[in-house]
Amino acid sequence: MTQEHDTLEVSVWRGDADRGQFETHRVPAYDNQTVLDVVSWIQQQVDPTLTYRFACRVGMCGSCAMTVNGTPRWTCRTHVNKVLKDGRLDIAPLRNLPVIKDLVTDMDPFFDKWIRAGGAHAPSASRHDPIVEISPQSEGRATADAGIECINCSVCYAACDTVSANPDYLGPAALQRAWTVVNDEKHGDRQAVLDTVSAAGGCHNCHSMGSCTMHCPNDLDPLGAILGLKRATARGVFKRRR
Amino acid sequence: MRGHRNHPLWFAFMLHRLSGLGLALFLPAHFLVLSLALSDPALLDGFLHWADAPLVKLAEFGLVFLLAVHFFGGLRLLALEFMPWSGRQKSWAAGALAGAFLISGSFLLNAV
Amino acid sequence: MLDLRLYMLQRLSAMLMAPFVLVHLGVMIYAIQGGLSAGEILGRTRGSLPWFLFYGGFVAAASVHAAIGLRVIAAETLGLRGRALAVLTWGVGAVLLGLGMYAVFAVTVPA
Amino acid sequence: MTTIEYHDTDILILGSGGAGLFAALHAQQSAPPGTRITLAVKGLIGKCGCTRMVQGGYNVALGHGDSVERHFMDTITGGKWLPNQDMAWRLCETAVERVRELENEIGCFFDREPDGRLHHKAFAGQTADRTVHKGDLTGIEIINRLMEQVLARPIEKLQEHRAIGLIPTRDGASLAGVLFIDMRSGRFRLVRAKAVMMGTGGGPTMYKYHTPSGDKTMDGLAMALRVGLPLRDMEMVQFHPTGLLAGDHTRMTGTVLEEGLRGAGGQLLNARGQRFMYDYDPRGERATRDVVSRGIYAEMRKNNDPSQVGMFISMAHLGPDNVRRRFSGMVKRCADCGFDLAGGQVEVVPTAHYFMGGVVVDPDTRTAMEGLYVAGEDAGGAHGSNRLGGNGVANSTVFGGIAGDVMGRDVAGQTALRDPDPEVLEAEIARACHPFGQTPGNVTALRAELQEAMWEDVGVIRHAAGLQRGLGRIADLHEALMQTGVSSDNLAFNLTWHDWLNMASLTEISEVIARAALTRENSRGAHFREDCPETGDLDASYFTVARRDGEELALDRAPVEFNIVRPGETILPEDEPETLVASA
Ligand SMILES: Cc1cc2nc3c(=O)[nH]c(=O)nc-3n(C[C@H](O)[C@H](O)[C@H](O)COP(=O)(O)OP(=O)(O)OC[C@H]3O[C@@H](n4cnc5c(N)ncnc54)[C@H](O)[C@@H]3O)c2cc1C
Ligand code: HEM
Ligand code: SF4
Ligand code: F3S
Ligand code: FES
Repeated sequence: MTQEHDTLEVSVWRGDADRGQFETHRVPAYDNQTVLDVVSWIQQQVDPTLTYRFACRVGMCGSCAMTVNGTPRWTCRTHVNKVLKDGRLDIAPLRNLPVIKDLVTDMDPFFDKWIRAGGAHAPSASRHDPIVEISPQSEGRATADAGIECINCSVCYAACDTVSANPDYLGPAALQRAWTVVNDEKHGDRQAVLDTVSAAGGCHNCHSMGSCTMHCPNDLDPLGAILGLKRATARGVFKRRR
Repeated sequence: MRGHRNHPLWFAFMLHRLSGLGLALFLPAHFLVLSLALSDPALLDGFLHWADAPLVKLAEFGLVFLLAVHFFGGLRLLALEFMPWSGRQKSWAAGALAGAFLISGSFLLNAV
Repeated sequence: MLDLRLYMLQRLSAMLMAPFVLVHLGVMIYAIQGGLSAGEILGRTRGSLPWFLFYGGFVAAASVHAAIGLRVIAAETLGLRGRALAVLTWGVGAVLLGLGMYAVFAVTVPA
Repeated sequence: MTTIEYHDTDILILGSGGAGLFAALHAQQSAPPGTRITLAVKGLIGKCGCTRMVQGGYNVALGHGDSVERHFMDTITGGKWLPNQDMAWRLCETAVERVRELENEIGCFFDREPDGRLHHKAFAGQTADRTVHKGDLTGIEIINRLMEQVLARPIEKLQEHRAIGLIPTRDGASLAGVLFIDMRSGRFRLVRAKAVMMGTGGGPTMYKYHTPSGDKTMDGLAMALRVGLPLRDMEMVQFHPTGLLAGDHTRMTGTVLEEGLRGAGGQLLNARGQRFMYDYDPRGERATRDVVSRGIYAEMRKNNDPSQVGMFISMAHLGPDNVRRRFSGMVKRCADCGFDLAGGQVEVVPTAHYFMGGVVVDPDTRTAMEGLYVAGEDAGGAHGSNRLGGNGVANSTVFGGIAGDVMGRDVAGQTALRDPDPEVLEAEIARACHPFGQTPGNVTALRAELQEAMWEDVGVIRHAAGLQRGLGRIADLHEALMQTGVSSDNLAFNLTWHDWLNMASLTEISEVIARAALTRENSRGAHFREDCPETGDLDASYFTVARRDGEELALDRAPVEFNIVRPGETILPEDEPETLVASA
């Protein structure tokens, strides 16, 4: 692979919840270099107090997401060449979450909503019961499986303008989890989840802007999941009337 | 910057919101004008003639365009939300815009 | 902002409006040929119960729909919440319904 | 000079891998109502830790004619007769209940056969199809579901709290609490608790190539060592044969290319494009991890070309499209750093993967210190010299749950918190603050040197002279670290300070690994001595025990107790076939 630039011009955001600014560094360019490697290089070689987060470096833990050249993405699996613009990178913390320091955000609100949306399984059996036989091809299971590989990285959450406009909105990842749960026949109280996502802050606030599906690094489709929830809850309205 | 918005579905959303907002703001004015029929029919006629002016024509074209955009955009959303998920939303978004141009275009052609 | 109830109201009103808008647009495109005049409009609509029902329904649905739509926009872009939001929603709905029904009467009630 | 914040709880759990999360849940179920439970973790709950990285799956005897006895026998023979047999039995027995709990109560969904029954796959070294999984992202499914359960319960969270010292009572007999750095603020926090479970996982990242990410640094074992607890099997480092090699400057280097690639027929080639594994083992590329790792390592030594270090894995002969379909995750991962796994060749090296050694515990997770429980990869004994693929998550979830149950019961009778030894507390703080008194330097460079030393001298193939040399290098690096400083201007979320502390843990444990490797004068499982290549007398099997007393590190051998089965015997009924795996 040929390298167009032997150094990269990288601006990283430094600051805390209240204020901050970009600081620019020149970073040596290599083949096989990810954005996380660039950030690490800056911390390890020139700026020891630069703060960022990672915990797997292979796209499994969902802790390394940042805003790179204006777009939220995981950094550990983003090859620099994929995002480089004129030899430059702008790296900032994720949107829609409080900044703790530099490139690190507080992800608690994201997980609070995950739980609030009904993300935790409610059992219908115990450890003393046999494992339920479920055909992997059954419609419910296939639908549940579609969203199961979410690594809760918050990229979709950061991409969604409804989240920024409405702090109560549960957001794409939590709602996608709710849709998975609603389709899981092992779950003990699926109606309760449908009721939760029907309340203020729930799935009906989504404007289908699709930035979530667009940016999910795992090619998941939260928009589709939310549409599923909308359909299921709307169907519920007619059913209950009858 | 703001790269996360750079895709058709987001533009479709923004177009829908702006058109909805435009329509909602226009609606009271529209109603007031029509109400003239009761209170002052002559003024209504005057207004309608005035509406022949090119600038106003353009504004009217804009309104019909807004309605058409919002209508097709709305249909797109309703289809998305109430019909089994197709996953072909980009084509829906494009289709909505094309339909809107078609309708407002024919309106404009008729008007001039 | 939106719970299931408001959402359904907005979507149902939108569905209701769909045929209204089509007809309305059709009439507009047809009527505009040769220019608009008050007489022409009124001649068509005055004393017609179908047109009264048509535009009456249209106005009612549009009021509900737009009130909820503006509610969402106000909440999301102006940060309105709670009572202010409720007042706005109902206010917009009432104003639109009032003005709209007045206009409907104006064009459909026999002179 | 330093201020400490104090905090009290009843049950404190370190780590949020399979062990930590299960401990929290089970403690919550078994402790008396009103018991305060706190989960403290170096990163974010559920996100950090190796359990999340589990790809292959979870070993459990739940079908296909498999039995707990068979799982147990595989674990013992796989561990070359070194495992603690009570622990291994407990592991295999409880895994059955644990997987049912994961499915039925926690909400995991493991892959099914078309008819709806659990799907089991075969991992190398096993005599039954026994590994349940969720695609090749089993760990994410397990940890996400567990994390949800923990987050939904009234369990106190101390996230980005790094444990730096176990603080005993004055008499040293019991644990009083744990000293942390609240990473976000940079301040010290002492958390006292009646019972503490340590589940900080392994992470042998002192090797040049490693599968766990660099934030895992053996802190738990280093803490246990400093507080005088015995560690066993410390020479046993498992290498995964196929780690990605993408250069020193990228964190992607060392990450796993999954075992299934070789299983499916992937070929290993040397720099001249020749297959070599048949020179080392009749099973070729399909031999067990330790054998393939040694094969690659030996070939690398022969090659000895600094410009072209690793060997190559080649899949193209299986049809690029086929490879893309079957291993989409792996193909994408390689593509993201510029390699074509489906059609081309990808450079690979053996990569440090799992740590079999750990704190000496009993099957109830109790340690020699009252109030301290250890489970998961931090605990030694269940695997002996080699961990079977799929026994890692089983181990952490089984014993984490047991620890939770046991702690819940133990705290019931205990009313008072214990008082920490102020001297130990002060010493631990001084240790952590040590770099502030030195001139700032490059910790990353030191770590790279340590990784080089461990890889060369204490790595896949060992011998006494190399181990001695390694010990010298480790000591020098420890000295260098003590002279390398970190600026204390801004300690809030100061990663460089944590890099220093990471390096401190790694050097402490590296020394133990090298010493234990010298102590074991034979070759078993993951430990291979060129100068003592024989297995040694199985009936006289011993395990190594390391213990620190002041500055002294003492290494001993202790006999393995064959209290369930003796070498050469089996507990399987006589008419049982040797293996149930069709293709074996
Ligand atoms: C890439 C990879 C693939 C694997 N695949 C498999 C597989 O297919 N099957 C299998 O059975 N096993 C597999 N394993 C092994 C398995 O993941 C581990 O053995 C097991 O999950 C360890 O669980 P644990 O709870 O002990 O530790 P971990 O899951 O590692 O959790 C440790 C926790 O402690 C925290 N911690 C660490 N230090 C501190 C500190 N100082 N203070 C506070 N908290 C701290 C960490 O942040 C983390 O939350 C794999 C491992 C890796 C790395
Ligand atoms: C047949 C015609 C119409 C259809 C099918 C329709 C459909 C819709 C739909 C589905 C939405 C929800 C969009 C979202 O949540 O993002 C919406 C929003 C809206 N509509 Fe309509 N609508 C129609 C007519 C109108 C009219 C006539 C008006 C104005 C008077 C209007 C004003 C609005 C407004 C203000 C919004 C809010 C936009 C937003 O939330 O971003 N609509 N419309
Ligand atoms: S849906 Fe995708 S983008 Fe959103 S949290 Fe999950 S993995 Fe990340
Ligand atoms: S971006 Fe947001 S608005 Fe809906 S479709 Fe995705 S959640
Ligand atoms: S570091 Fe784990 S997803 Fe990037």
